Amino acid sequence: MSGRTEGALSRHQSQNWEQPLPATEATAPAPDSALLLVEGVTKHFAGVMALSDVSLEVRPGEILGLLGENGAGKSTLLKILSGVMPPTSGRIVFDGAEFNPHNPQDAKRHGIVTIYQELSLIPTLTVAENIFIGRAPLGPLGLVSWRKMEQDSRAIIARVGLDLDPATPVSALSVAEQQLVEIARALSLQSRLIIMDEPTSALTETEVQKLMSIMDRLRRDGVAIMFVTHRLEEASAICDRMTVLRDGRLAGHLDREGGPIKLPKIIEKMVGRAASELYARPTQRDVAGDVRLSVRGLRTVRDPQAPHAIVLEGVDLDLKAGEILGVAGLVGSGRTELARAIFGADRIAAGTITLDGKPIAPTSPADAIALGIGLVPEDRKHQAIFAALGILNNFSIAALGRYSNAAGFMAERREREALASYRKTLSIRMASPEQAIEGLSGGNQQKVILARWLARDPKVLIVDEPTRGVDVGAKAEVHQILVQLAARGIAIMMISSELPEVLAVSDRIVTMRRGRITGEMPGIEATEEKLMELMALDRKQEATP
Amino acid sequence: QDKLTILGSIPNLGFPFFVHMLNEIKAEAAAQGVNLIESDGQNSAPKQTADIEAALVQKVNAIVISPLDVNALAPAIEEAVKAGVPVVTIDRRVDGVEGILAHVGADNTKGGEAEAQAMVAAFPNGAKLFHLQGQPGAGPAIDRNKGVHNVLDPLKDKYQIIFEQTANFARAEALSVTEAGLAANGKPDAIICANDDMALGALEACAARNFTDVKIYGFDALPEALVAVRDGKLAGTVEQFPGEQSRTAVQIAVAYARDKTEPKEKLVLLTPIVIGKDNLDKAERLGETK
Amino acid sequence: MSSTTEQAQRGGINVARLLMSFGPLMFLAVLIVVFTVLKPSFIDPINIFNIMRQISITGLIALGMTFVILTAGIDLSVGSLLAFCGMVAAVVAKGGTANTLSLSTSGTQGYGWFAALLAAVVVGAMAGGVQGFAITRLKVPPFVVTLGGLTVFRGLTLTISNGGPISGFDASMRWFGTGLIGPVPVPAIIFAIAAILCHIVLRYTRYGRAVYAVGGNAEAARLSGLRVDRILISVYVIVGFFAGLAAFVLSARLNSSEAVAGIGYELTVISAVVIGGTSLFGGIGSVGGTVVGAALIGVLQNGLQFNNVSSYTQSIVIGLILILAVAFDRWLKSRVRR
Amino acid sequence: MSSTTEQAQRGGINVARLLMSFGPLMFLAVLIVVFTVLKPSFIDPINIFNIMRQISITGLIALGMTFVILTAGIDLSVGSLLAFCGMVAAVVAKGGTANTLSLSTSGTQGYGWFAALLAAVVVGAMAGGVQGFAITRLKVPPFVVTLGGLTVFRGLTLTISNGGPISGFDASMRWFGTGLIGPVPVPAIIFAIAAILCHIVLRYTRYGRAVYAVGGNAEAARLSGLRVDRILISVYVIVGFFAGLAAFVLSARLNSSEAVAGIGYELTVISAVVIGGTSLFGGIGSVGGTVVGAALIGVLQNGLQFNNVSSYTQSIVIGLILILAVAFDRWLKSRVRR
Ligand SMILES: Nc1ncnc2c1ncn2[C@@H]1O[C@H](COP(=O)(O)OP(=O)(O)OP(=O)(O)O)[C@@H](O)[C@H]1O
Ligand SMILES: Nc1ncnc2c1ncn2[C@@H]1O[C@H](COP(=O)(O)OP(=O)(O)OP(=O)(O)O)[C@@H](O)[C@H]1O
Ligand SMILES: [Mg+2]
Ligand SMILES: [Mg+2]
Repeated sequence: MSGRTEGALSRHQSQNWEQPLPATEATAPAPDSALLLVEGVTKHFAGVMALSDVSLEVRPGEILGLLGENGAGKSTLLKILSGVMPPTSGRIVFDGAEFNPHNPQDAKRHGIVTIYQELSLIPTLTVAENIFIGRAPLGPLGLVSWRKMEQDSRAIIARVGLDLDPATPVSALSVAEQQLVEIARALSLQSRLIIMDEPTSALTETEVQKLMSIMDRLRRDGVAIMFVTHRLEEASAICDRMTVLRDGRLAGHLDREGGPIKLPKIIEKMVGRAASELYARPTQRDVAGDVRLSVRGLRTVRDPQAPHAIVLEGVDLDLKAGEILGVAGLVGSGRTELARAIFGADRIAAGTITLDGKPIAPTSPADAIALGIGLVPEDRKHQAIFAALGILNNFSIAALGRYSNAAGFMAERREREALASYRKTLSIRMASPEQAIEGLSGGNQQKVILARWLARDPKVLIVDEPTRGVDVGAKAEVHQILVQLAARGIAIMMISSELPEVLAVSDRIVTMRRGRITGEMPGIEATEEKLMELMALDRKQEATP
Repeated sequence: QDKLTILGSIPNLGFPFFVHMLNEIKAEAAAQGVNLIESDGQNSAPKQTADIEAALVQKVNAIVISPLDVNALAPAIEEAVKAGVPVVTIDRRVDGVEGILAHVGADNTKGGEAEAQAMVAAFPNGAKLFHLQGQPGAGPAIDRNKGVHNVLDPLKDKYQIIFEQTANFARAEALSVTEAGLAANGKPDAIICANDDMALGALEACAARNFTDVKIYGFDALPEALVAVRDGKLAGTVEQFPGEQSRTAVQIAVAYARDKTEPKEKLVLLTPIVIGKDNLDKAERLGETK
Repeated sequence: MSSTTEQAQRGGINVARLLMSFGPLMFLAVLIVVFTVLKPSFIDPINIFNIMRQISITGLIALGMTFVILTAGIDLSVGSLLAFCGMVAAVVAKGGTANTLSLSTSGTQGYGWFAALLAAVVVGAMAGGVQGFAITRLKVPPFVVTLGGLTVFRGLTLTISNGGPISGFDASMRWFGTGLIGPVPVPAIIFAIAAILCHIVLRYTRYGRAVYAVGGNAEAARLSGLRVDRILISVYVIVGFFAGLAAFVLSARLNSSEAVAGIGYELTVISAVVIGGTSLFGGIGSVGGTVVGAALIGVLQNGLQFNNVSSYTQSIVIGLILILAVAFDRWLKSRVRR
Repeated sequence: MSSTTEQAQRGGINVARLLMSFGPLMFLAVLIVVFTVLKPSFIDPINIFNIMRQISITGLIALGMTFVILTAGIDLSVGSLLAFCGMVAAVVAKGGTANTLSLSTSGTQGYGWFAALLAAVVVGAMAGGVQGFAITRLKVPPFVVTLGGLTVFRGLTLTISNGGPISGFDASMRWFGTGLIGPVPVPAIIFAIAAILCHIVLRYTRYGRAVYAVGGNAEAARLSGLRVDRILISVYVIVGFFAGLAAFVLSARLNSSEAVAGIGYELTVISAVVIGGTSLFGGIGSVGGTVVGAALIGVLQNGLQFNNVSSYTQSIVIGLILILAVAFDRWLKSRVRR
């Protein structure tokens, strides 16, 4: 078993921060008695068949990868297991007994802990309270002991490498930090089965490695894990077995036979045909464009509402027409801050921005957009999507002026035609323009947001984590789209926490750390190792800030 | 010698009837050369109670009050009496509190009776009626309603109330309620209303249907109603002499506060009358209608 | 709301399907049938027109309130603002506060109905604008600002008129409250036109799209380049405008502007909007729903009065039916596929 | 609110810092100083106790409302429910509705104050529970359910008492409204104890933290294993309980239960909570804030009355100051680092 573990982590050995793990195989229960059995589970939503006759099993002390394209039914299955919703039919056996959780509490009682895809923290409460929700430690008199709660949570979040004041409200955290808090919370619960629905989608390499070593240790302690991710390298590195779903049906099981499960095998199961190379390395394209956007000495102010936010400490940057500039960095390196500052969404303290040689000073997104800058924000749910509105309204909202006449009336036919054409070029899978955008899979939502900006025909397009939660197929499509846009002369700045993605599409890459640019290189020369070095926090520096 | 200070408290300055009352209190206080603290109960017994409590802290020399509710204001008035402050009540009489200096009033129940009797006199052979009541639960609404029923209930056979609804003392509501009543029941012979605002609203509803011969009775003798009575649009309105009540009450209170002059009568009851076209001159506020 | 009524508004949906999909409309239909069975004269044109005239005042304000609530805001000041605008209109129409008493239509030295109307809607819109400004610039929640407005405007109204009404307008002004065009009351026509305009604005204009977007997700709207603050201010201007218009019509109808007008209207108006399916959390709703909501309340009140139900019982029945109408709608929505 | 006052509640913060960080409290302090300078007798213990007694009624309800608003709910029915519970208490205390008139304290055949109190709070809590049930099971928004409740409970109250008041309770009951313990009025003591208990419950119990969680994000709370529906129902039970308690104290104070009691209280109560920094969108707020909010309103009303400001001007000033107090708070928060 230890050999297997080494294999799983071999990719990460060089940066493994954890102490060498003691071998604990003696305590692991027999691996072949299933902890969880799912038999013929089917789930209908009004009209939609989300799951059809799915069966699988999870054994104690193993990590089962659950894979599939967007909308394949992964989250639905996990929600059924964690008591959020009942199956339409089918049987679940947990620990040898029939298991029908009526609500999340039921599942929790049985030792099933879930990290949901949509973050389920309470934004108004502190980190400590979120970790201890419903089980706050009590002091004398049976009253909640805040001190103990905060002390304990400090230790709990430290396990995932977070160093935050536990009294910080969650609303002040970045998405990545929230994700880590959620993981930390799940790990702190007594559990026999941990369900993780895309826990890594907001994380960068370092945190992912941290998480993987924790998962590995849990595995040795006999805890079973179900793990969903669209980053197949991760899955391949850590999973003992995989179950693949396609269109709500079981597409097959994959077993690690000696070595990690190979990516092409996974992709073939997922999409039903052999996959070509996943990430095409960029061919050295001819980026002869002029400098479109130029940033000099950009600084931002500390917002009293978000005291932990990174501030930019003087950023210099050039972005050429027709190029894709990848921006890499760890969580909290200030990439999002940079994007927001250029876009006029945050206040700038000092520095100049020029667009096509003319100085600009956007004080609101509306200003920036009028100048020809677009931003696809990182937090799709809170910053991009109008959940209550249909796809059409979501699509045209940034370009209302283009699809309306001088009197202010919408030119709905033109609007629909435009959407129809983007639907084709971006291959957006949707039922009708009136469909609520919430009903789309993450990847398709993301494409609608991209279409929103394409409709404005921007000079500069900033995309922040453009493929978060997007499946391999759609991810490749999004990359394709970005490359095509650049070819049309749009200057693209792509922020991504997924290094393979940065490497795959960037013509040029800059790295950021603590609000500063720390390096730059052509995409063709970059490797993960080189980038990591420029991104990583210098430990000595960190010790003496 | 310091000027005397008295509290003048009325139930709700949102209504013209009480605005007039307070104005008269103000005028009389000025005439008597005393300071006046004004209090508006804002249609809330706790608010009027609070105003009395605040006045007691300020050591007023006397209190003239038209209580929003005779029961709910009793404790506050009792407190004032206990503190040795002379209290004169206007309009509504508070029972059960010992030591109130005097009461000057024209009972709302009597007013309601007068209103109904005026209608009876106009229709000796019986009539079909609408009755628009005031805000449910409010003191004057209860009393006026009682008065009307005191007279009409024994005469049920001749005088049928075919439509009885509240319009909350409000003109707009009276208009739509009357519209509904007219549509449902056709034209009545008379409409009895618990205040003038509602009477004027009912008047608009009748006018819109060209039912000009419906006899509409109001209550309070507001100038606007008096004009309507003069023009023959309203059949009558009940006059309770709020101005005279207020002035008399202030006089009694000030006289006692100055030199402990006991009032000649502890109970000054003015008889409410119905103002019709022929006795317009009896109306207290006729002067304001020129 | 949303999908179902929007479908309906795009036409081409049969009546039964429409009734089935939008609870309040079905409830409205049932109520009309029940009241007609109880008393056939309920459905007489004269009574129907009565109802239309009655709902036109709160209905007009409810149209404006729809905009506000679509942005996840609220306006509690509308009742007081109505009184204030009505008083302003009266002062303009009569040329001062002094001549409060003459019911005669002759001899007024005022500035005529047009000036009065203009004054009412301009003052209403400006008052709304000031509140919108406080909401967006001072960052005070709409609930607080307009609750403040509720007491401030009432105080101002009472101050202008010293508590009394201002009455007696000329025939040309009164026409807006009491006139008929054919058999149809003018206020009902004004309401119908306003409702259609609002529907068009919300459904077919750029501005309407922006209102929904701001209510759906203000942060996403800002990041999509909408001037969120301006849009927020504009909806309070709109509801203020409608409060002014309603005030003018009400004054014309009553031949009087009263200081106590509009007390409690905020709740009636908000009920109409919410019963009509507009979400208090913004982004979802429609003018059609609001019209149905206003009609439901109007029919209930009129129908109960029509049957001379005691006012105590009326309160109880109205409260229960409002809850049931919405509960029924939720139940339909949870069953019917959207 | 939130962090700042919570810090304060955790103790150990100096007064100046506290004042600086929570706008309404600072405003309250300034108002007290201003009123005292204008008229030194303002600060007489008698007057202070008057104010405390005056705010105790709406204050009690506001405590319960804090729970409701923390869950992003609202309860518009509290004023009517107060009247209803008061009437129930009166019927129990007097042994029937018949003897409505006797103010004499002797010869009542009722069941005594304890039964009256019990009846008031149980009926209030049950009424709240029914509304909570409609909200969670019928999925009708709180605004609609409690707006329905507002008219239903008023109608029931009027039906019970046939419109009139029920008056005249015995001395032991009246003590709860008019009694003193030392120099302190009993209602103020009841309010203080209730506020402390609520503070402890919200801040230091798992239940209290669950209330915050549900308001912060109901779906996330459900996924975290909280019984969201039960918690939602419970907050309406709590506010109902407090409406009952307030009704009992009010009846004892006025020696009378009126059918028109509590009209408009919903807005006063919600103001107190919102001015105290509790967000209408849930999840943020505190009992301390609510107490300050209630005190701010009480001091304003009393102080203006004390200085004989005309009632119309009072309305205007109160409205403006409420807005300013909250605006000032927002401004402080946008400046001061948390
Ligand atoms: N509440 C719901 N109502 C209706 N349809 C739903 C609902 N939840 C999910 N679906 C549908 O069920 C299908 C499966 O969705 P699910 O969220 O399980 O996919 P997934 O595999 O987790 O995708 P992703 O990788 O994008 O997270 C999709 O077609 C989705 O639109
Ligand atoms: N919209 C925002 N408003 C306020 N603070 C923010 C916002 N977005 C990010 N932050 C703050 O910035 C910090 C993270 O910085 P930022 O998001 O710029 O880094 P990043 O390099 O983009 O990393 P990430 O991978 O987390 O996006 C967090 O601590 C968070 O508090
Ligand atoms: Mg999923
Ligand atoms: Mg980021």
